Amino acid sequence: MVDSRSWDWDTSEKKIPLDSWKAEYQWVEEPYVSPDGEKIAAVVNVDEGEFTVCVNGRAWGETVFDKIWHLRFSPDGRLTALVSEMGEWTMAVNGKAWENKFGYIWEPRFNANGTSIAAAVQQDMQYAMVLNGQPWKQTYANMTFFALSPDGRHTAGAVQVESVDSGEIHKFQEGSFTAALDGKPWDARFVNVWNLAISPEGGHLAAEVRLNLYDYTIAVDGVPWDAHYATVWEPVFNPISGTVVAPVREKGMWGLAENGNILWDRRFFQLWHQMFSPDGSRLAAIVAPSYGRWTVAVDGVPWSATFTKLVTDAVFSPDGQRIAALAKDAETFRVVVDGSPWSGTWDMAWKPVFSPDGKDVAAKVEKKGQYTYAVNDRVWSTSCDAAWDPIFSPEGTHLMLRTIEAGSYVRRIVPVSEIAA
Amino acid sequence: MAGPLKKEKAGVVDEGIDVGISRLSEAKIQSVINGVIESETGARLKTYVETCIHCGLCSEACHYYLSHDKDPHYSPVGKVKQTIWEMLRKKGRVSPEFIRRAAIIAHTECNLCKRCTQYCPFGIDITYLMSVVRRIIHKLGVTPLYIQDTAHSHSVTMNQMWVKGDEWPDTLQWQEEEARVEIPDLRIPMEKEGADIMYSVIAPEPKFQAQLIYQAAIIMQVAGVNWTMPASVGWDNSDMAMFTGDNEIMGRLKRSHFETAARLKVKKIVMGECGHAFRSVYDMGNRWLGWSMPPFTIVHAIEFYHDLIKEGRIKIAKKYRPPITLHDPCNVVRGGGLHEKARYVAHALCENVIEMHPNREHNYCCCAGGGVINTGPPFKMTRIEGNRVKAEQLFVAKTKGAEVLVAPCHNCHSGLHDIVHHYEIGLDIKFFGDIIYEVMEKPAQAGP
Amino acid sequence: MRTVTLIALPLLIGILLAATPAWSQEEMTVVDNTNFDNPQRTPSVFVHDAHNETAGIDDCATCHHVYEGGRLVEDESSEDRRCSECHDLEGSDGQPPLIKAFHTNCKGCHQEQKQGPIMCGECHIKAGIH
Amino acid sequence: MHTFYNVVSGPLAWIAFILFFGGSIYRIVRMLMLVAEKEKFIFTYMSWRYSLRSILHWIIPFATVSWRRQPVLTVITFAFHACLIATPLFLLSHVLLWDEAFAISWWTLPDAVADVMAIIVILGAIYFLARRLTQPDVKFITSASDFVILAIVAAPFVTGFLAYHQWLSYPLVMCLHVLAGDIMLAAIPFTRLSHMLFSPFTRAYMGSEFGKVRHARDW
Repeated sequence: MVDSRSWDWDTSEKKIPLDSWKAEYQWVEEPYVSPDGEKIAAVVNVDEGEFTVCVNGRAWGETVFDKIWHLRFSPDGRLTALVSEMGEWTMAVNGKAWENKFGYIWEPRFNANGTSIAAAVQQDMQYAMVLNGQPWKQTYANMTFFALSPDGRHTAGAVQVESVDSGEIHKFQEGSFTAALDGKPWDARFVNVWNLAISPEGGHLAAEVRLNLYDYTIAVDGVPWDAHYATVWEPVFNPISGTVVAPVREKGMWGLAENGNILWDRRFFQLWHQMFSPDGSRLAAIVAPSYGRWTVAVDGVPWSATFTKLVTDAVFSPDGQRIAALAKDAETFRVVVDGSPWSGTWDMAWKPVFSPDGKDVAAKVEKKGQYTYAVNDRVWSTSCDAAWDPIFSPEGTHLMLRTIEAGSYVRRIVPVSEIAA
Repeated sequence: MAGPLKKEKAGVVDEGIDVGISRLSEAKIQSVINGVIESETGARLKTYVETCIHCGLCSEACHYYLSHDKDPHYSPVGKVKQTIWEMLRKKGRVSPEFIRRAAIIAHTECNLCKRCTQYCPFGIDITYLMSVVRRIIHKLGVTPLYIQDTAHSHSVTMNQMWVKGDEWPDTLQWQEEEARVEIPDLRIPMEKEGADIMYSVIAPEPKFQAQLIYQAAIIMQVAGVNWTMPASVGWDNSDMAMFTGDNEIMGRLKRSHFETAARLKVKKIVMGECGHAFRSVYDMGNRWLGWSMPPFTIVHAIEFYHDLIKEGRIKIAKKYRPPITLHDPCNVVRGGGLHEKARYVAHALCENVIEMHPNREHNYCCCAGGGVINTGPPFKMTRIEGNRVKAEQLFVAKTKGAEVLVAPCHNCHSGLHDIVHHYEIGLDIKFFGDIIYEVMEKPAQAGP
Repeated sequence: MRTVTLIALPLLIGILLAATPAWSQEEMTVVDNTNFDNPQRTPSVFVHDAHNETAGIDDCATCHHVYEGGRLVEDESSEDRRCSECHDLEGSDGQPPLIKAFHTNCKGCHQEQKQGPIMCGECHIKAGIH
Repeated sequence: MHTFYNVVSGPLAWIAFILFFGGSIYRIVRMLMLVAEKEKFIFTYMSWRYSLRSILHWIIPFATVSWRRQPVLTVITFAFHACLIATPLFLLSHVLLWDEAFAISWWTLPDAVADVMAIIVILGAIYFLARRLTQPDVKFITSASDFVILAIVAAPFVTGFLAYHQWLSYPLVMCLHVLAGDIMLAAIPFTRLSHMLFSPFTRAYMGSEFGKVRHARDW
């Protein structure tokens, strides 16, 4: 995780006016805000086919790019974007493009503490992963699913290693895909490979595989589990023990399997997004205990409250004791903590954020185009034109709220007690 | 009373079917059929089969039957008799040759358009019975080549056309650049989290019909819609796996679609003018995943245009002059009830709308849907000859003055193109988007 | 109209019976169905003396029973009265209605004796057949 | 003939009714259990409003496109089914038997009307038979069982008609009539005559799917 202790937690309010940007540029795209709240940036059009990024009112270095997209701050506060110059694409970090250029670059991703940036790249119709500017030595005719390890040192992709022409269905069914870790492919061949996971220490790679048109399982380091299933979902590594856990479908119902053995007694109409608590001791997943009803199951036991439309964005508290998630009924979202839905309903809600001690929960919420924050089911008094996720101070006493109000970006430090009961 | 097994026309060779058949044994056939019936079907199959009184009222519903001079082999219940009834009656002990015929019937002589269900006094869902046959055909590995290849594309790329990860965002940026000639500040916002809607299309759009994305972008921009398109998998809403009976891949595709919408924090999914994708997203894929209704409101292009026009967000500069006739696609009309909204849009856009009859929920199918057009060239004539009745219907509309045929569905569009061409009807075929793009008020053209 | 019929008909029949002692039981060939407004079937064939001879019935009360308060009165018979005097069409006063009384009386006995007609058409013989 | 009659109208009738009611309940319960076991999702989509909307349209002659497209069949099938159910239910002789056996009775049809209704059923059966033999799409899907169930349905009416008019050997025809009735009752739950039991359910399900989910008419 990123260390936020060095951030300014004392200044109660900082403002950056944004209205002048519009006058200065042809158009300004939607803004992004740094994790420490000090910077706000947007892709701006300088002139026909000329783009830059405006950061706190100033242009992003000297270079003007032909195209810029996917502007994002990394967790450690670096500003990144995918940029094109003279028909070549690469990643620009804080305004400076990587030296290596590619035919195309997409789906960038960061590890949690922001030390690494990875992306998929294509050069001369060959595909590879690029990590911090360095592409794999090996390239592949096709690459479909990508992963960056939690420590940021490894990348992986599902790659096609046998050439199969369109229409060669029987050759395809013999298996032309495998997974590659840091560019090095497994020996095994599969019909399909999806949703890769790299172990916390970075040495192992797990993926969903399809052995033929009908049998699915999880392969770890190229070795499929003995058990086969009607289908499977994404595997995850236990952060402590290193075992692999994945949802598996048998006889029309979903269960959870660990290294090929069924883990939970109970079966569900759906089961996915399984996640371990940070200490690896608890395991939760989003489940449908009955048809059309959704909730969270913790260690195999679903919450009694269920929801009709969607349960998403489940998250463990840092101490692993609590779980928050978002639930949707009809067209409204609610925050649910440990099975108890908050009273407030919203047109949209964002992933809940726990305080470091797990006692408080905050979430960005929206109704009728106005954004605000809810903390422990209490709503902040201000409504805003835009907002970013709330961030708890290291002691958990304050919240950093980043919003846009009346044409200005506002960074506030607000005592948690001001909003929460 | 069993009629003789209908002989296939010489020359229909499909590698998917032929190779699949060559690998079958009677034991394998039996175990697959009984396996599917025992573990994957229940009260519906049993009750439908036992309730059917063999009255033949569904015959008249089927365009194949009507187009083949009422040949009983093409009546819906006739197709059921030639497939699932026999499989059930013989407890799976059927020959590879029977399976070959069943594959051809289920995949190329039925569009799963559900019209027959509207003519059955008991509401027997013959489409469902045909889907069970397709599931068996899938499990036997006898699916026709072209559509099987499409299912493979879905499995690898999560889209229908083997569009690679880079090609999709690249195409959007290319269309964005093109459209900026017309509207300089136009954007196709990719990965814009928190937009109101996610716009999703089927892969043939970026692959062959990028101008549709261009037009959609212009419409969105002019209407001031807060929209986005994903740059990851999940952008494609199409689903041929649904039609090959590969339910596991169908579920995988739809999960990717819905979770992309969830990731982008959008409120609705708006989809292009495609019918089968609507069925997949609204009715089939969500169910397989455990959602009784889709987790996000699904807005088909017809409804989206309807709302934009009704709310005055797009204005019509000058109504479209050539008389049009409107085709009702099964998946959004019989499957989504959008026929009146389609008429509202048609009348709002065009000066003269000539109705075809029958219409609305009772319209004749295009004969391309249900994955039939996706079985490719070997079965092109099956589609065309199987829909003479549509040609006759179109011809009547033409004689009443129609010059343009509006078909708000990709499959219908392509299928009707073949019909119009083969029967020399002489109608231009357009999407609503084509006409809106043509007649809507747009900001003044950028200077030279 | 109905009340008139109800009063007039028994009167008429009574006068006829009194005036013509010759119209006696031995000439009876069908069950009198004149009480029914709109008989759906032909009158039941019933040759009184022949039937009783064949069936060995001596006691009139076997058929012409008398019930009081729901109990059969022993040693009393009712051949001097019309069945409909007790059994009206609707079956009031807890008595079986006339149709049911006839059916039960005839068919019930036939069933017990395992002899005699029990199916509709065996008694209600279509006109033109006999 | 006494014994024959008493058997068909006694124990056999009991068995027929037990099979009919018991079998009907069994079949429906089994079906619902099977739904609960394997296709529970179906319950999610059921709607009273759209079920009844659909059933109503289909039990009214000419209220659906399908009925309107087949006017002759529609007239015949509605007359056939209405008479098929009403005639035995409201026939005077049947009601009298109920009354004698269980002291229950209800409104009855004049015999002359019932006679016409029986003729309608018989003519309907002849029409269906002819349709099966001559209309190619129907002929194609016709199996031996279709003739058997048609015969099962026609037999009580043919024999009933003959018995009423006392043609041929009356006692024999009468006994056969009762036997035919027993057979038909017993056969309903266990042959495709069970469409009588299941069609309200299939109709309701499709009506619900079309109305509630697809926002379209299913008629």
